[in-house]
Amino acid sequence: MQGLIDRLTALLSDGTVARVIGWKKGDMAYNPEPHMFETAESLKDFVYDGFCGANLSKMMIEASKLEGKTAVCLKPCDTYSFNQLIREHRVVRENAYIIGVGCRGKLDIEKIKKGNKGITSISGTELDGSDDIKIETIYGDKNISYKDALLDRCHVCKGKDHMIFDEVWGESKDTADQERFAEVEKIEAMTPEEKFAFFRNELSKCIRCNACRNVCPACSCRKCIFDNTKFDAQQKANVVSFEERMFHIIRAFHVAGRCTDCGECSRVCPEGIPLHLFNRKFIKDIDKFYGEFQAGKDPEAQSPLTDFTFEDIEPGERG
Amino acid sequence: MQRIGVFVCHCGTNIAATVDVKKVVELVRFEPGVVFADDYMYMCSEAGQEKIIAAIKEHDLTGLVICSCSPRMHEKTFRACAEKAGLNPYMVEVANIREQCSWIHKDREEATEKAVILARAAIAKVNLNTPLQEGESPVTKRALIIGGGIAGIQTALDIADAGYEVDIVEREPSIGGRMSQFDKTFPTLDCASCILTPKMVEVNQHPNITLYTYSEVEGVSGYVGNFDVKIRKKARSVDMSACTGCGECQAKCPLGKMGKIPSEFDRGLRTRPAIYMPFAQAVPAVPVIDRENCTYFKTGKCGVCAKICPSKAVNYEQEDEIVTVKYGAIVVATGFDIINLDKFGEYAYNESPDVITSIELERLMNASGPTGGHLERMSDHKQPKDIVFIQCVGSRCDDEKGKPYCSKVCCMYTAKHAMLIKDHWPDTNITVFYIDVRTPGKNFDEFYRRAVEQYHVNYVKGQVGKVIPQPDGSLLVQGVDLLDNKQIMKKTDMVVLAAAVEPNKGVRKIATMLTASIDNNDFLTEAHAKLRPVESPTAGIFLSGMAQGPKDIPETVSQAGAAAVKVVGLLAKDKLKTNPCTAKCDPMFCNGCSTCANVCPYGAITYEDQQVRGPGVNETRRVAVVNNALCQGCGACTSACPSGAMDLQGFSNRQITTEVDSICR
Amino acid sequence: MYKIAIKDLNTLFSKIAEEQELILPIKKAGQYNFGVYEEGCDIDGILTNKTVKSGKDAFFPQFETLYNVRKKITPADELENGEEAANTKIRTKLTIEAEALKDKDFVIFGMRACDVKGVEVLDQVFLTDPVDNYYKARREHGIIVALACHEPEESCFCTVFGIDPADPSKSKADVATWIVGEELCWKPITEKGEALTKKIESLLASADDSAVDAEIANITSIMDKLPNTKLSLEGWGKGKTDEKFNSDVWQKIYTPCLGCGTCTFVCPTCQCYDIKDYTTKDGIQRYRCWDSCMYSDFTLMAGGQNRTSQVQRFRQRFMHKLVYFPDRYDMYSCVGCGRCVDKCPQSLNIVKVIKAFENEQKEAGANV
Amino acid sequence: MCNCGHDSLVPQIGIITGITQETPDVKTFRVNAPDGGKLFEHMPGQCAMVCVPGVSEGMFSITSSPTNKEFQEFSIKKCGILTEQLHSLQVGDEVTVRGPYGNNFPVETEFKGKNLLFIAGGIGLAPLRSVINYCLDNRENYGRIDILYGSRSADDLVKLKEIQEVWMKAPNVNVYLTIDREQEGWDGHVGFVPTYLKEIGFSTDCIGIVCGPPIMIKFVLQGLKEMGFTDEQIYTTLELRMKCGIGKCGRCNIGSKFVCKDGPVFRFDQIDELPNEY
Repeated sequence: MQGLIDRLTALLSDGTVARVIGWKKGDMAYNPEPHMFETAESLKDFVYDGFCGANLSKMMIEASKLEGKTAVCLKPCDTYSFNQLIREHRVVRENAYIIGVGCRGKLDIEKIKKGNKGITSISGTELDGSDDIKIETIYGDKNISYKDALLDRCHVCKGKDHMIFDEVWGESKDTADQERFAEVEKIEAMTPEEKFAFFRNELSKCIRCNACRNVCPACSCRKCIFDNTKFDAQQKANVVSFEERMFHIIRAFHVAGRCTDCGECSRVCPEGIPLHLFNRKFIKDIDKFYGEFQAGKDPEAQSPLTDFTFEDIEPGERG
Repeated sequence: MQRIGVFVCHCGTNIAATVDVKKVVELVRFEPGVVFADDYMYMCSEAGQEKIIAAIKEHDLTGLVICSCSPRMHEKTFRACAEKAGLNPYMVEVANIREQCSWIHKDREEATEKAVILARAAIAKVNLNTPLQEGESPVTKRALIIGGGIAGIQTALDIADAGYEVDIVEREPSIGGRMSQFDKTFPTLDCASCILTPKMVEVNQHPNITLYTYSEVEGVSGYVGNFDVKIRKKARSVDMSACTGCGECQAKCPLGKMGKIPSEFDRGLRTRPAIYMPFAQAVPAVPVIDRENCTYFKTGKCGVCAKICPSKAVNYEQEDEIVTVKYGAIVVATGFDIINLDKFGEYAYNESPDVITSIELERLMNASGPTGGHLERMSDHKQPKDIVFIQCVGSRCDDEKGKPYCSKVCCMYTAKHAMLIKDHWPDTNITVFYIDVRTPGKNFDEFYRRAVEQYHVNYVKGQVGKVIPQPDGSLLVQGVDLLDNKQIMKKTDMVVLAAAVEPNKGVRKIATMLTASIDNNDFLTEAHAKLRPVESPTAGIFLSGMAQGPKDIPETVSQAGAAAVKVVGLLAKDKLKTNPCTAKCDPMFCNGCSTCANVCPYGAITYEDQQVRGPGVNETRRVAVVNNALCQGCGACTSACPSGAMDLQGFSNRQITTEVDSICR
Repeated sequence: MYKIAIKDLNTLFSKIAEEQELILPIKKAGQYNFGVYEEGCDIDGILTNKTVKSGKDAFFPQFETLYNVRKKITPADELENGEEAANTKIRTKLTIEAEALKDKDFVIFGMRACDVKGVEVLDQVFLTDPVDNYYKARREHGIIVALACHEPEESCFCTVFGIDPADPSKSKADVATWIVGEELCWKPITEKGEALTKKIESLLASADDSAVDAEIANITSIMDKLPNTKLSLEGWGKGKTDEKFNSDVWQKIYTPCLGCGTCTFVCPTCQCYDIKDYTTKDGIQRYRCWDSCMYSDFTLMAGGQNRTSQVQRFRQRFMHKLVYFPDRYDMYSCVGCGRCVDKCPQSLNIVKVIKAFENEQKEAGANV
Repeated sequence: MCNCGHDSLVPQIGIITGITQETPDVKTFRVNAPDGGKLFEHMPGQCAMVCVPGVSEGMFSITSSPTNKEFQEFSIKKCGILTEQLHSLQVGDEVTVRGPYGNNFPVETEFKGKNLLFIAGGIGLAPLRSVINYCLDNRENYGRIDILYGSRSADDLVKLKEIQEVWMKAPNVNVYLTIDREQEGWDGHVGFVPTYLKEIGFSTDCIGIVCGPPIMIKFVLQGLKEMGFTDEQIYTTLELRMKCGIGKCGRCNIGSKFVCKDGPVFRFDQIDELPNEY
């Protein structure tokens, strides 16, 4: 990590970049926060470890409007989001200096906390850390394997390659050890009643905090239609239970074909709703109906849902 | 809130027999905004319209809802009526209580309830309507015809005769198209070139017509009244102004004698030199050098044509030239070809030279054709004594290898071929295998009956399963006679296949450039199959000839005329009214993400950096801008826009959700 | 003091639920949240796990109807004599049907001392003039059975606000309970608590008051070891508006804030609400729902004012908790429950805010 | 504080008994209880929540004076979804009203016996009209009254008829009207309110009461201070987004003060103490 800090310090000092978007040390063992560092001196608080799960690409929407270049630390999966934002003209590539940071999967603190209350320190979570992490709590210490504490999304890792970068720091690892669409298939296999019950159970927990939307790099609208008084979609609570489901379904439609499957929605949901399932179902269907497509892989590629082509079948025709 | 008048039409008994019109009036009277409601026997009639106008004035109405037939029928009528009374025409909504209600319901109560619901939705929408103003755009008084076959020629002549300038772009070295390949035409049996050549000459000499032969349309931008078209004039390697068309070069071209280059015009039944005119009557009568095959272009050696050309017209240095021309209207007359028969191996087309297509037969019977008009087998140059015609090869075909449609012309030209052959060689035995014989057309059935009754052509209802070339040079035809319900095994000398027609391969590219829609078979789609058959849904694009669907020559010529009239009607206008129901971007909410531009089929959306001011916002940012003249109001952008910044005027998101809400209420 | 074996809790709960609504933490789709007890609901682990949302919903639900407006459209010719029909032919008459107030008792089990303190904060807002009757009715009918913390977590810092998580009998609860070994100790505090206890007495055994002393001592010592319980509130509170409002620390720390409402919705004291209309088939339903000062449209007016930037909204929330509320009601409106610490998607929270100001002060001190 | 029955959040039905088109975008609505009479009693400067059910609810200042015993009036400018709906209503239509909310101008305390200077711009006259009419109806309690009122154009002057026929004719009242730009048929003063204020040059022996667009308030305040007015001598009324009207929903606070409950009327020295967030 010191190597990364040194490199960032050099970039700031020689004027290559005017600021750095990275993670700042938290006040606990596991809560670093996304941060914009503006001085070399402030980088002393920079941290990069297993808890730096946040996808920083969305912060570049605002940062790329600022004077000068911004260095941004992106993990392999974050670079897909960045590419998608380029495609949608939401970030200016030239104003970004992308440090592709290595990744060996990110940790799910909720998994660690299960049975480990009163955590005082966690060690071994750095990129070059051990296969086991050591958890110290006021109720006792424990070792668990890094792999067992991974975020669910890391088990379907899209790969260790950065899709876009100016330089790469650190080794990455493809942590995929599960079938990407296995969860979706499990739901597809349910009867309609079971599906309905499953989603009702999950979505009834929704508190409409909008964290999923606000963290989502595809939800980059200046003004979300759900916040816009111009439309009657604006709701902060669910008058009827129909709406709590509609919010997430409409959101899934809005990001369809643009969602890179970064998994931030599920990571931030305070109620642990597996929101990524909606998006992943869409991805699976798009793959099936339009051919394999990974949003954010190539910003120049045609997108199956939002690019008109003359090969598109006219309505009412066979095919 | 609007002051809305609701007018419910009986449409005689069309509506009133199923919908309780009086009850609809009573129920909608209490909808928000409604201040007046009435019914009448025929709302679209003079008297009905007077009623509307009177009510607008008396009740100070600001919006109208007409519950009547489909808006396709009378929306224009009622809008004009509102305008007469001083109301903006876009403050009128039509609730379709006929096609979508009275005609499809039997139960009076149900139909009445639905009529009320439809009226409510329209009322809810009118409450949110705002007056819209039509814009204006100028018209370039010049038309472009893509394709120089009989369809293009006729359209061009009609437009040019009306006094407007017309350009024809033809891909081949000469105009004339398919018709120039034909021998005789049905049902009159007059000679195709005798009636076509004068038209070709007329085109060439018409002061209002410019020909771009051996040229292709490369790009189209703009919109109705104002198209910019890029035309690539491919290098002929022959100076058009110097060439006298003497033909020396063709005669002396060494490749001509080697017989290696099949003639496209003669469907490969003979060969041509590398410098050539496709046929004798070609217009313009200027040869081109086929650079792919020309020895000079391949090796830098030869140069015979340049040396012998008396007028020094051959120019190897010539380059493709691109011109950009402005047009007000574009006619697509790209014509047809016959399908590739590779998938129909059972007919042995690729195996035996004596299995030919009808178009090849046309060339074989043509006096200027490869055999000088003498019908002979290509294998042994013997005159066939027995000929089998197979109909519907690839037409009316359910599976993937053929086409689902009827090619329309085959029944007639086969009868023509049979009679022509019998005329020349009466003892030829002719059998025609057919599914149905289709002869709807003036004098068509009489023509067909002549073949059967006078010429004793043997028509067999049934399909041919296989054609097997025999060692003795004959062909064995295995078929079935459905009427007699028996297998047929028949030896014959020649098999003629009535291969299905299909749109010219180039039409897909052209349609893409023009944003004109095509159907699954690549035929161009009409704006309305019945009421607007020669117009494309894209404004300013017109359809002529086979590009729109199978048709024979008289039909092609009449459609060409119809397209010409539509073009003239457009060019006669100095300004065009633009549809105000176009998309509009609210820069406050626009993300600048380009999604709308990516889904727009008309290229109507561009992006520009704009100063955006609003509550809490004052910055320059990338926002979508809609070109109102290009926008067709299809709404693709409004549904693709994630933030709801794009709205279709007259059909805004709010208006539509309000309609839905009021229906679901 | 009474006690009941923890394994018999289900019996206790169904006994309580027989007579009145019982609200308690329920495990649903992997998360713990307060909900209405029904036969067969999952109460596994509810005694030791923190709920995602506090129990404030029981008194101030996320969504509640205030009243319904019915519209009656009357044709002009049917209007009563003397009623003016104006220039329209019809008139809309409105009637208002207020939503009935809560009129039945209910029990809420399992609130912690911090949650109960949260209710006390809500009381300040809703029970001062003009009284919010919807809230008041629920408050009067609600019987709070508080549960002493058994395994405080590292995010907890209620003691900073003078709350004793080990002894809920010091809170405004009606009944205090403790987990002692395999038993739950039960101590009624108020009259309401006594009455409830009476109803279930048959299931309880009596216990000595001293039974819980060891547990209280244990929890107190655990609290001492937790990282955030040493937090200092110096410089916050009444009258600190100028000093804190104008600090440049806000600008330095707010950037990660997503402007989502997670912290406000899991908070036991956040009480901002919105009032909205919902058009139904037969009228208009006017409801109130939780709102969040973090949302960009919270204060937005047609002219664009005010609190237009996220830093202003971020500042508002913490100023409200730590300065404005003390100014107005003489108490902090943070209870140190740690939910925002656990749940903020960006790991930003009130503890970090307080620490950031503390550091700033230290650095400023060092520079002088 | 409020005389609603069930709860302060439940409104009463108000019936519109009169509508006056004041300017192209301002209408004054007269509201009565369904069975006649006033909905409630109020003091000058207080507001009420007026709602078109199904659309939304908004806080509007009560324009009529409490001395009017027959009805309440609201002068409302068309500027958003709610106000547009209000403008489309007709006499006989019903709305819902709750209130009165907030504090009032201290007409019975600080203002009593003093000279008063009212300075208003555009629709800013709406809250001041209530005070002016209250003072005129209790003329003996107040000293000299100066009214300086300006608008974009002559057509945008609200309540012009009342100004000309009542206020201008009242004893010891001076009315100064101005419009921003020259206009045909206008022979009065032309120029912005703050400029006109300096031109007239009022003496400081009075209380200033200011209401109008924020930019006007800013420059009027500057002008008054240059003339020697102190913060304690100047009052205004603030407006922020409000939902509940009773200091609970959490929107309209400036620091620890709620505009709906502790305001909307503030003396400038009180505003100075608040954080700059309005």
